[in-house]
Amino acid sequence: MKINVLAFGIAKDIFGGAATDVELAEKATVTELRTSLEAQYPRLKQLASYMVAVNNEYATADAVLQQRDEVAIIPPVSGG
Amino acid sequence: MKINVLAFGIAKDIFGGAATDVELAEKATVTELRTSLEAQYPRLKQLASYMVAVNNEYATADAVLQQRDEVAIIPPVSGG
Amino acid sequence: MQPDLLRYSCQMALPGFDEGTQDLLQNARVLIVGTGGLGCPAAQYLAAAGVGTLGIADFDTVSVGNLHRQVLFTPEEIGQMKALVACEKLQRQNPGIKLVPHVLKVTSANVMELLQEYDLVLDGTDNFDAKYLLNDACVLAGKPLVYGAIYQFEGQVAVWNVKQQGSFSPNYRDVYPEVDASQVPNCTEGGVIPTLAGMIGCMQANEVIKYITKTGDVLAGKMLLVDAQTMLSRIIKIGAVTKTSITSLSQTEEVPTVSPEELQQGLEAELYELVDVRSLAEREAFDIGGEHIPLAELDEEFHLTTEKPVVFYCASGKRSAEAVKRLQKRYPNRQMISLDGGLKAWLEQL
Amino acid sequence: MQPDLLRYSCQMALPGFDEGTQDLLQNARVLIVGTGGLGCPAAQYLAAAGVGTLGIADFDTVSVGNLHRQVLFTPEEIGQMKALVACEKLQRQNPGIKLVPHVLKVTSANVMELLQEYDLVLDGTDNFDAKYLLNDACVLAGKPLVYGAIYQFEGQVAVWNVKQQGSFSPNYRDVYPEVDASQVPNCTEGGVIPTLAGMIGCMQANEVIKYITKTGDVLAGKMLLVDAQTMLSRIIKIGAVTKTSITSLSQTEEVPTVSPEELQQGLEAELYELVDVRSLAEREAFDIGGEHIPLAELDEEFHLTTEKPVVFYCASGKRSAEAVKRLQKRYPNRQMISLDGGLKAWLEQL
Repeated sequence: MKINVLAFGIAKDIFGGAATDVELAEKATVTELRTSLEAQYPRLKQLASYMVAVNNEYATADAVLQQRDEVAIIPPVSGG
Repeated sequence: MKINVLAFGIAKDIFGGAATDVELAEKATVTELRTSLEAQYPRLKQLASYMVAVNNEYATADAVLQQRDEVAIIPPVSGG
Repeated sequence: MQPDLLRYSCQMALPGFDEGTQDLLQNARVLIVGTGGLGCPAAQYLAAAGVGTLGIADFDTVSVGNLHRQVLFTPEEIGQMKALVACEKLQRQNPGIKLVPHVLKVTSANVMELLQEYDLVLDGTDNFDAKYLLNDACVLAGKPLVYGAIYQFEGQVAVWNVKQQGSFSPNYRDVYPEVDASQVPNCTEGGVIPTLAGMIGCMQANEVIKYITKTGDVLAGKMLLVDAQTMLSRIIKIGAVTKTSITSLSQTEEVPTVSPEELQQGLEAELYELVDVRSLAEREAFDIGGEHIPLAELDEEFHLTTEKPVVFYCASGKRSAEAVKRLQKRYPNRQMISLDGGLKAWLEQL
Repeated sequence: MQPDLLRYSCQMALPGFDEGTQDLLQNARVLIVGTGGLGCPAAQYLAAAGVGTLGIADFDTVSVGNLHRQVLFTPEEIGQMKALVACEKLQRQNPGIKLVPHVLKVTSANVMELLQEYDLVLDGTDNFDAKYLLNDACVLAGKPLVYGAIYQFEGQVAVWNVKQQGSFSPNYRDVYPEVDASQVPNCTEGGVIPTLAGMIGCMQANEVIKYITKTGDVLAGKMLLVDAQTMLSRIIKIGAVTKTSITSLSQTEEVPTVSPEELQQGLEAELYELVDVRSLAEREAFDIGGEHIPLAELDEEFHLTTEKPVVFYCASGKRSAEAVKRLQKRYPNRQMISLDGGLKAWLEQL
């Protein structure tokens, strides 16, 4: 299945846009999404941590994704 | 059909809460919604004008309501 | 880098921003009407960001009840003209911009001339008469109006009358053709959380910067609603093009007023009849005498039984002004007067 | 009404607010760490609303690059201690509250003692080390932390570590267990729109007021995201209870620094080696000499070929501090130094 992933903060720079598509197997988990994204965008892994939100909820590593989920990558932000 | 109507601003005071239910005929228009609400809550009519938003969009007088629409009453606000 | 650009380096580093963007801000002329809860933060951020010409229109003086949300002012400045205090502080904050105080009440008689000097207006007013006046004047002048309004925990933001492909985006009258002001409490009566004023004022300044720098999506044809209790917000789509036709300004109605001091002296000399138009709950908490007729019951309950001028009072002077307007129509040859600033001013000044 | 309550009458008129609510605010002790883009507006509104004790912790001085978004400061105050300037102005804004300046860098050595005097902390810091330190310290002290962070046009707000039914709501490490600070640009590098700082700072103050007065829904177990370009926002649910276990503070790493003036003199006397760790684009725009190795390539490309101390520089001093931390581990017996404040400070001070 193809998942559309929304980018926030520095993830916009990393993806080169406000969203990106990821091709995943059916019933893929958030961990598999992270692995796939990090393979495509190595800078994402270098952040050390970033939040994955699914339908506006923090998604744990083993959460299973559905085709129609709204997935957002929300990296940390430090400015003040 | 029963429509759940969300209240903003002074409409919360007028409805006595953050939402109210209105019983309308199938395919009722926004004008019919206004008439019904104003019969139930005369103070609403005294405002002279208030916005009805359906699914986060300004609804004109002749717009037809559906059972599952999200309807909001947004009165004017003057503070600064 | 030049010292004046060093000040702006953290905003010039933004994607879509550069020295040219800063020039757009420096060349912009923005009029802020009202330096209350919305105007104070909006003015601070527009001055900070380097808007080259900032006009500040306000005829009012600083009062103690302003200080919980109007962060430009201190207790030392109570009684001073807000527009002058604001301009002096903003000038110190950014000596590289031009501040223009307008110590006047914006009315149908002066608004068109005032707007000539500016590219865009920010609505920091706190009453419907002023909001409609600014709206209609901006439509007539073809200039955008960055609107904001607050009540208790809820705020609204929009940018009215933006020229897009030869037509204009909706304005305030597309959403609210007219309002009975007496039916909607203001901040004095219903209260307002100060931080909401800060948020909405900053959002208005943000729309101004987006409009001037041609970055981001301006809230044209849309209205943002913000709830400070839940921090939920929503954007209501209004439409692409205005459906209103505004061809002239409504004349600003003059309401005769009396100051608390004049009223006190007048009552001692038995010169006035007095009517309290507040609610029963307000009446029971505190009053300065007179007959009690809530504004909503005025049309039925008020009967003129005296030759003396009648002074109406409420908490802020807003409902009493509305009472005067209504009774002037009913009794065109008799003197109807509003207590200026209401009981708030009475308690502060006496 | 007493004159001190008259100041707050427009917020005491709010539903759910009264004199008792105002007492809660008057008795509250809030520590604001960092008086930058977030701390300035937050402090203004908490002072205005009558928070009785406001601590202001900042070790930094006002610089010209602050002024586009840090609205408490004017060019006349460049070089003065932010905490002192802020306290003086806030005291004038509200003489009825107690202002406590803390002119110090908050570190693992002093944070626990500092927190003892306060009920709640507002995070106005601008770097990850400080954000993790405040988070961990608040968890250890069992006190809530009102978090805010901004970058370019986007902001985040949350309230961490709120005690609810015997357990604590999530904290920063629930969302971001750790961060490689060198991979996330700060406001100096990526820019920030000043009005966003105002909005987020006001939202933080708003959460503080809601928490203290027990009104509204505090953003506990949630994180608010705000986009100033579109004004779309969303609230992400994090969960009800923290899943982290924080038992001690990470030691604050000391990074040796050199001021621009010392560096200039040292370079003339050939005392230092110099390394620029910025990007190629930044290097091409302007440099002060030295070898060029972008931070991301430091681990592979940096080879020590000198006996002299090595000074690293970047735009703000942030990436160069990160470079020093990394190379101190690789060369524990050699002197690695960061240019304090980066090229920004160099250009401002020389």
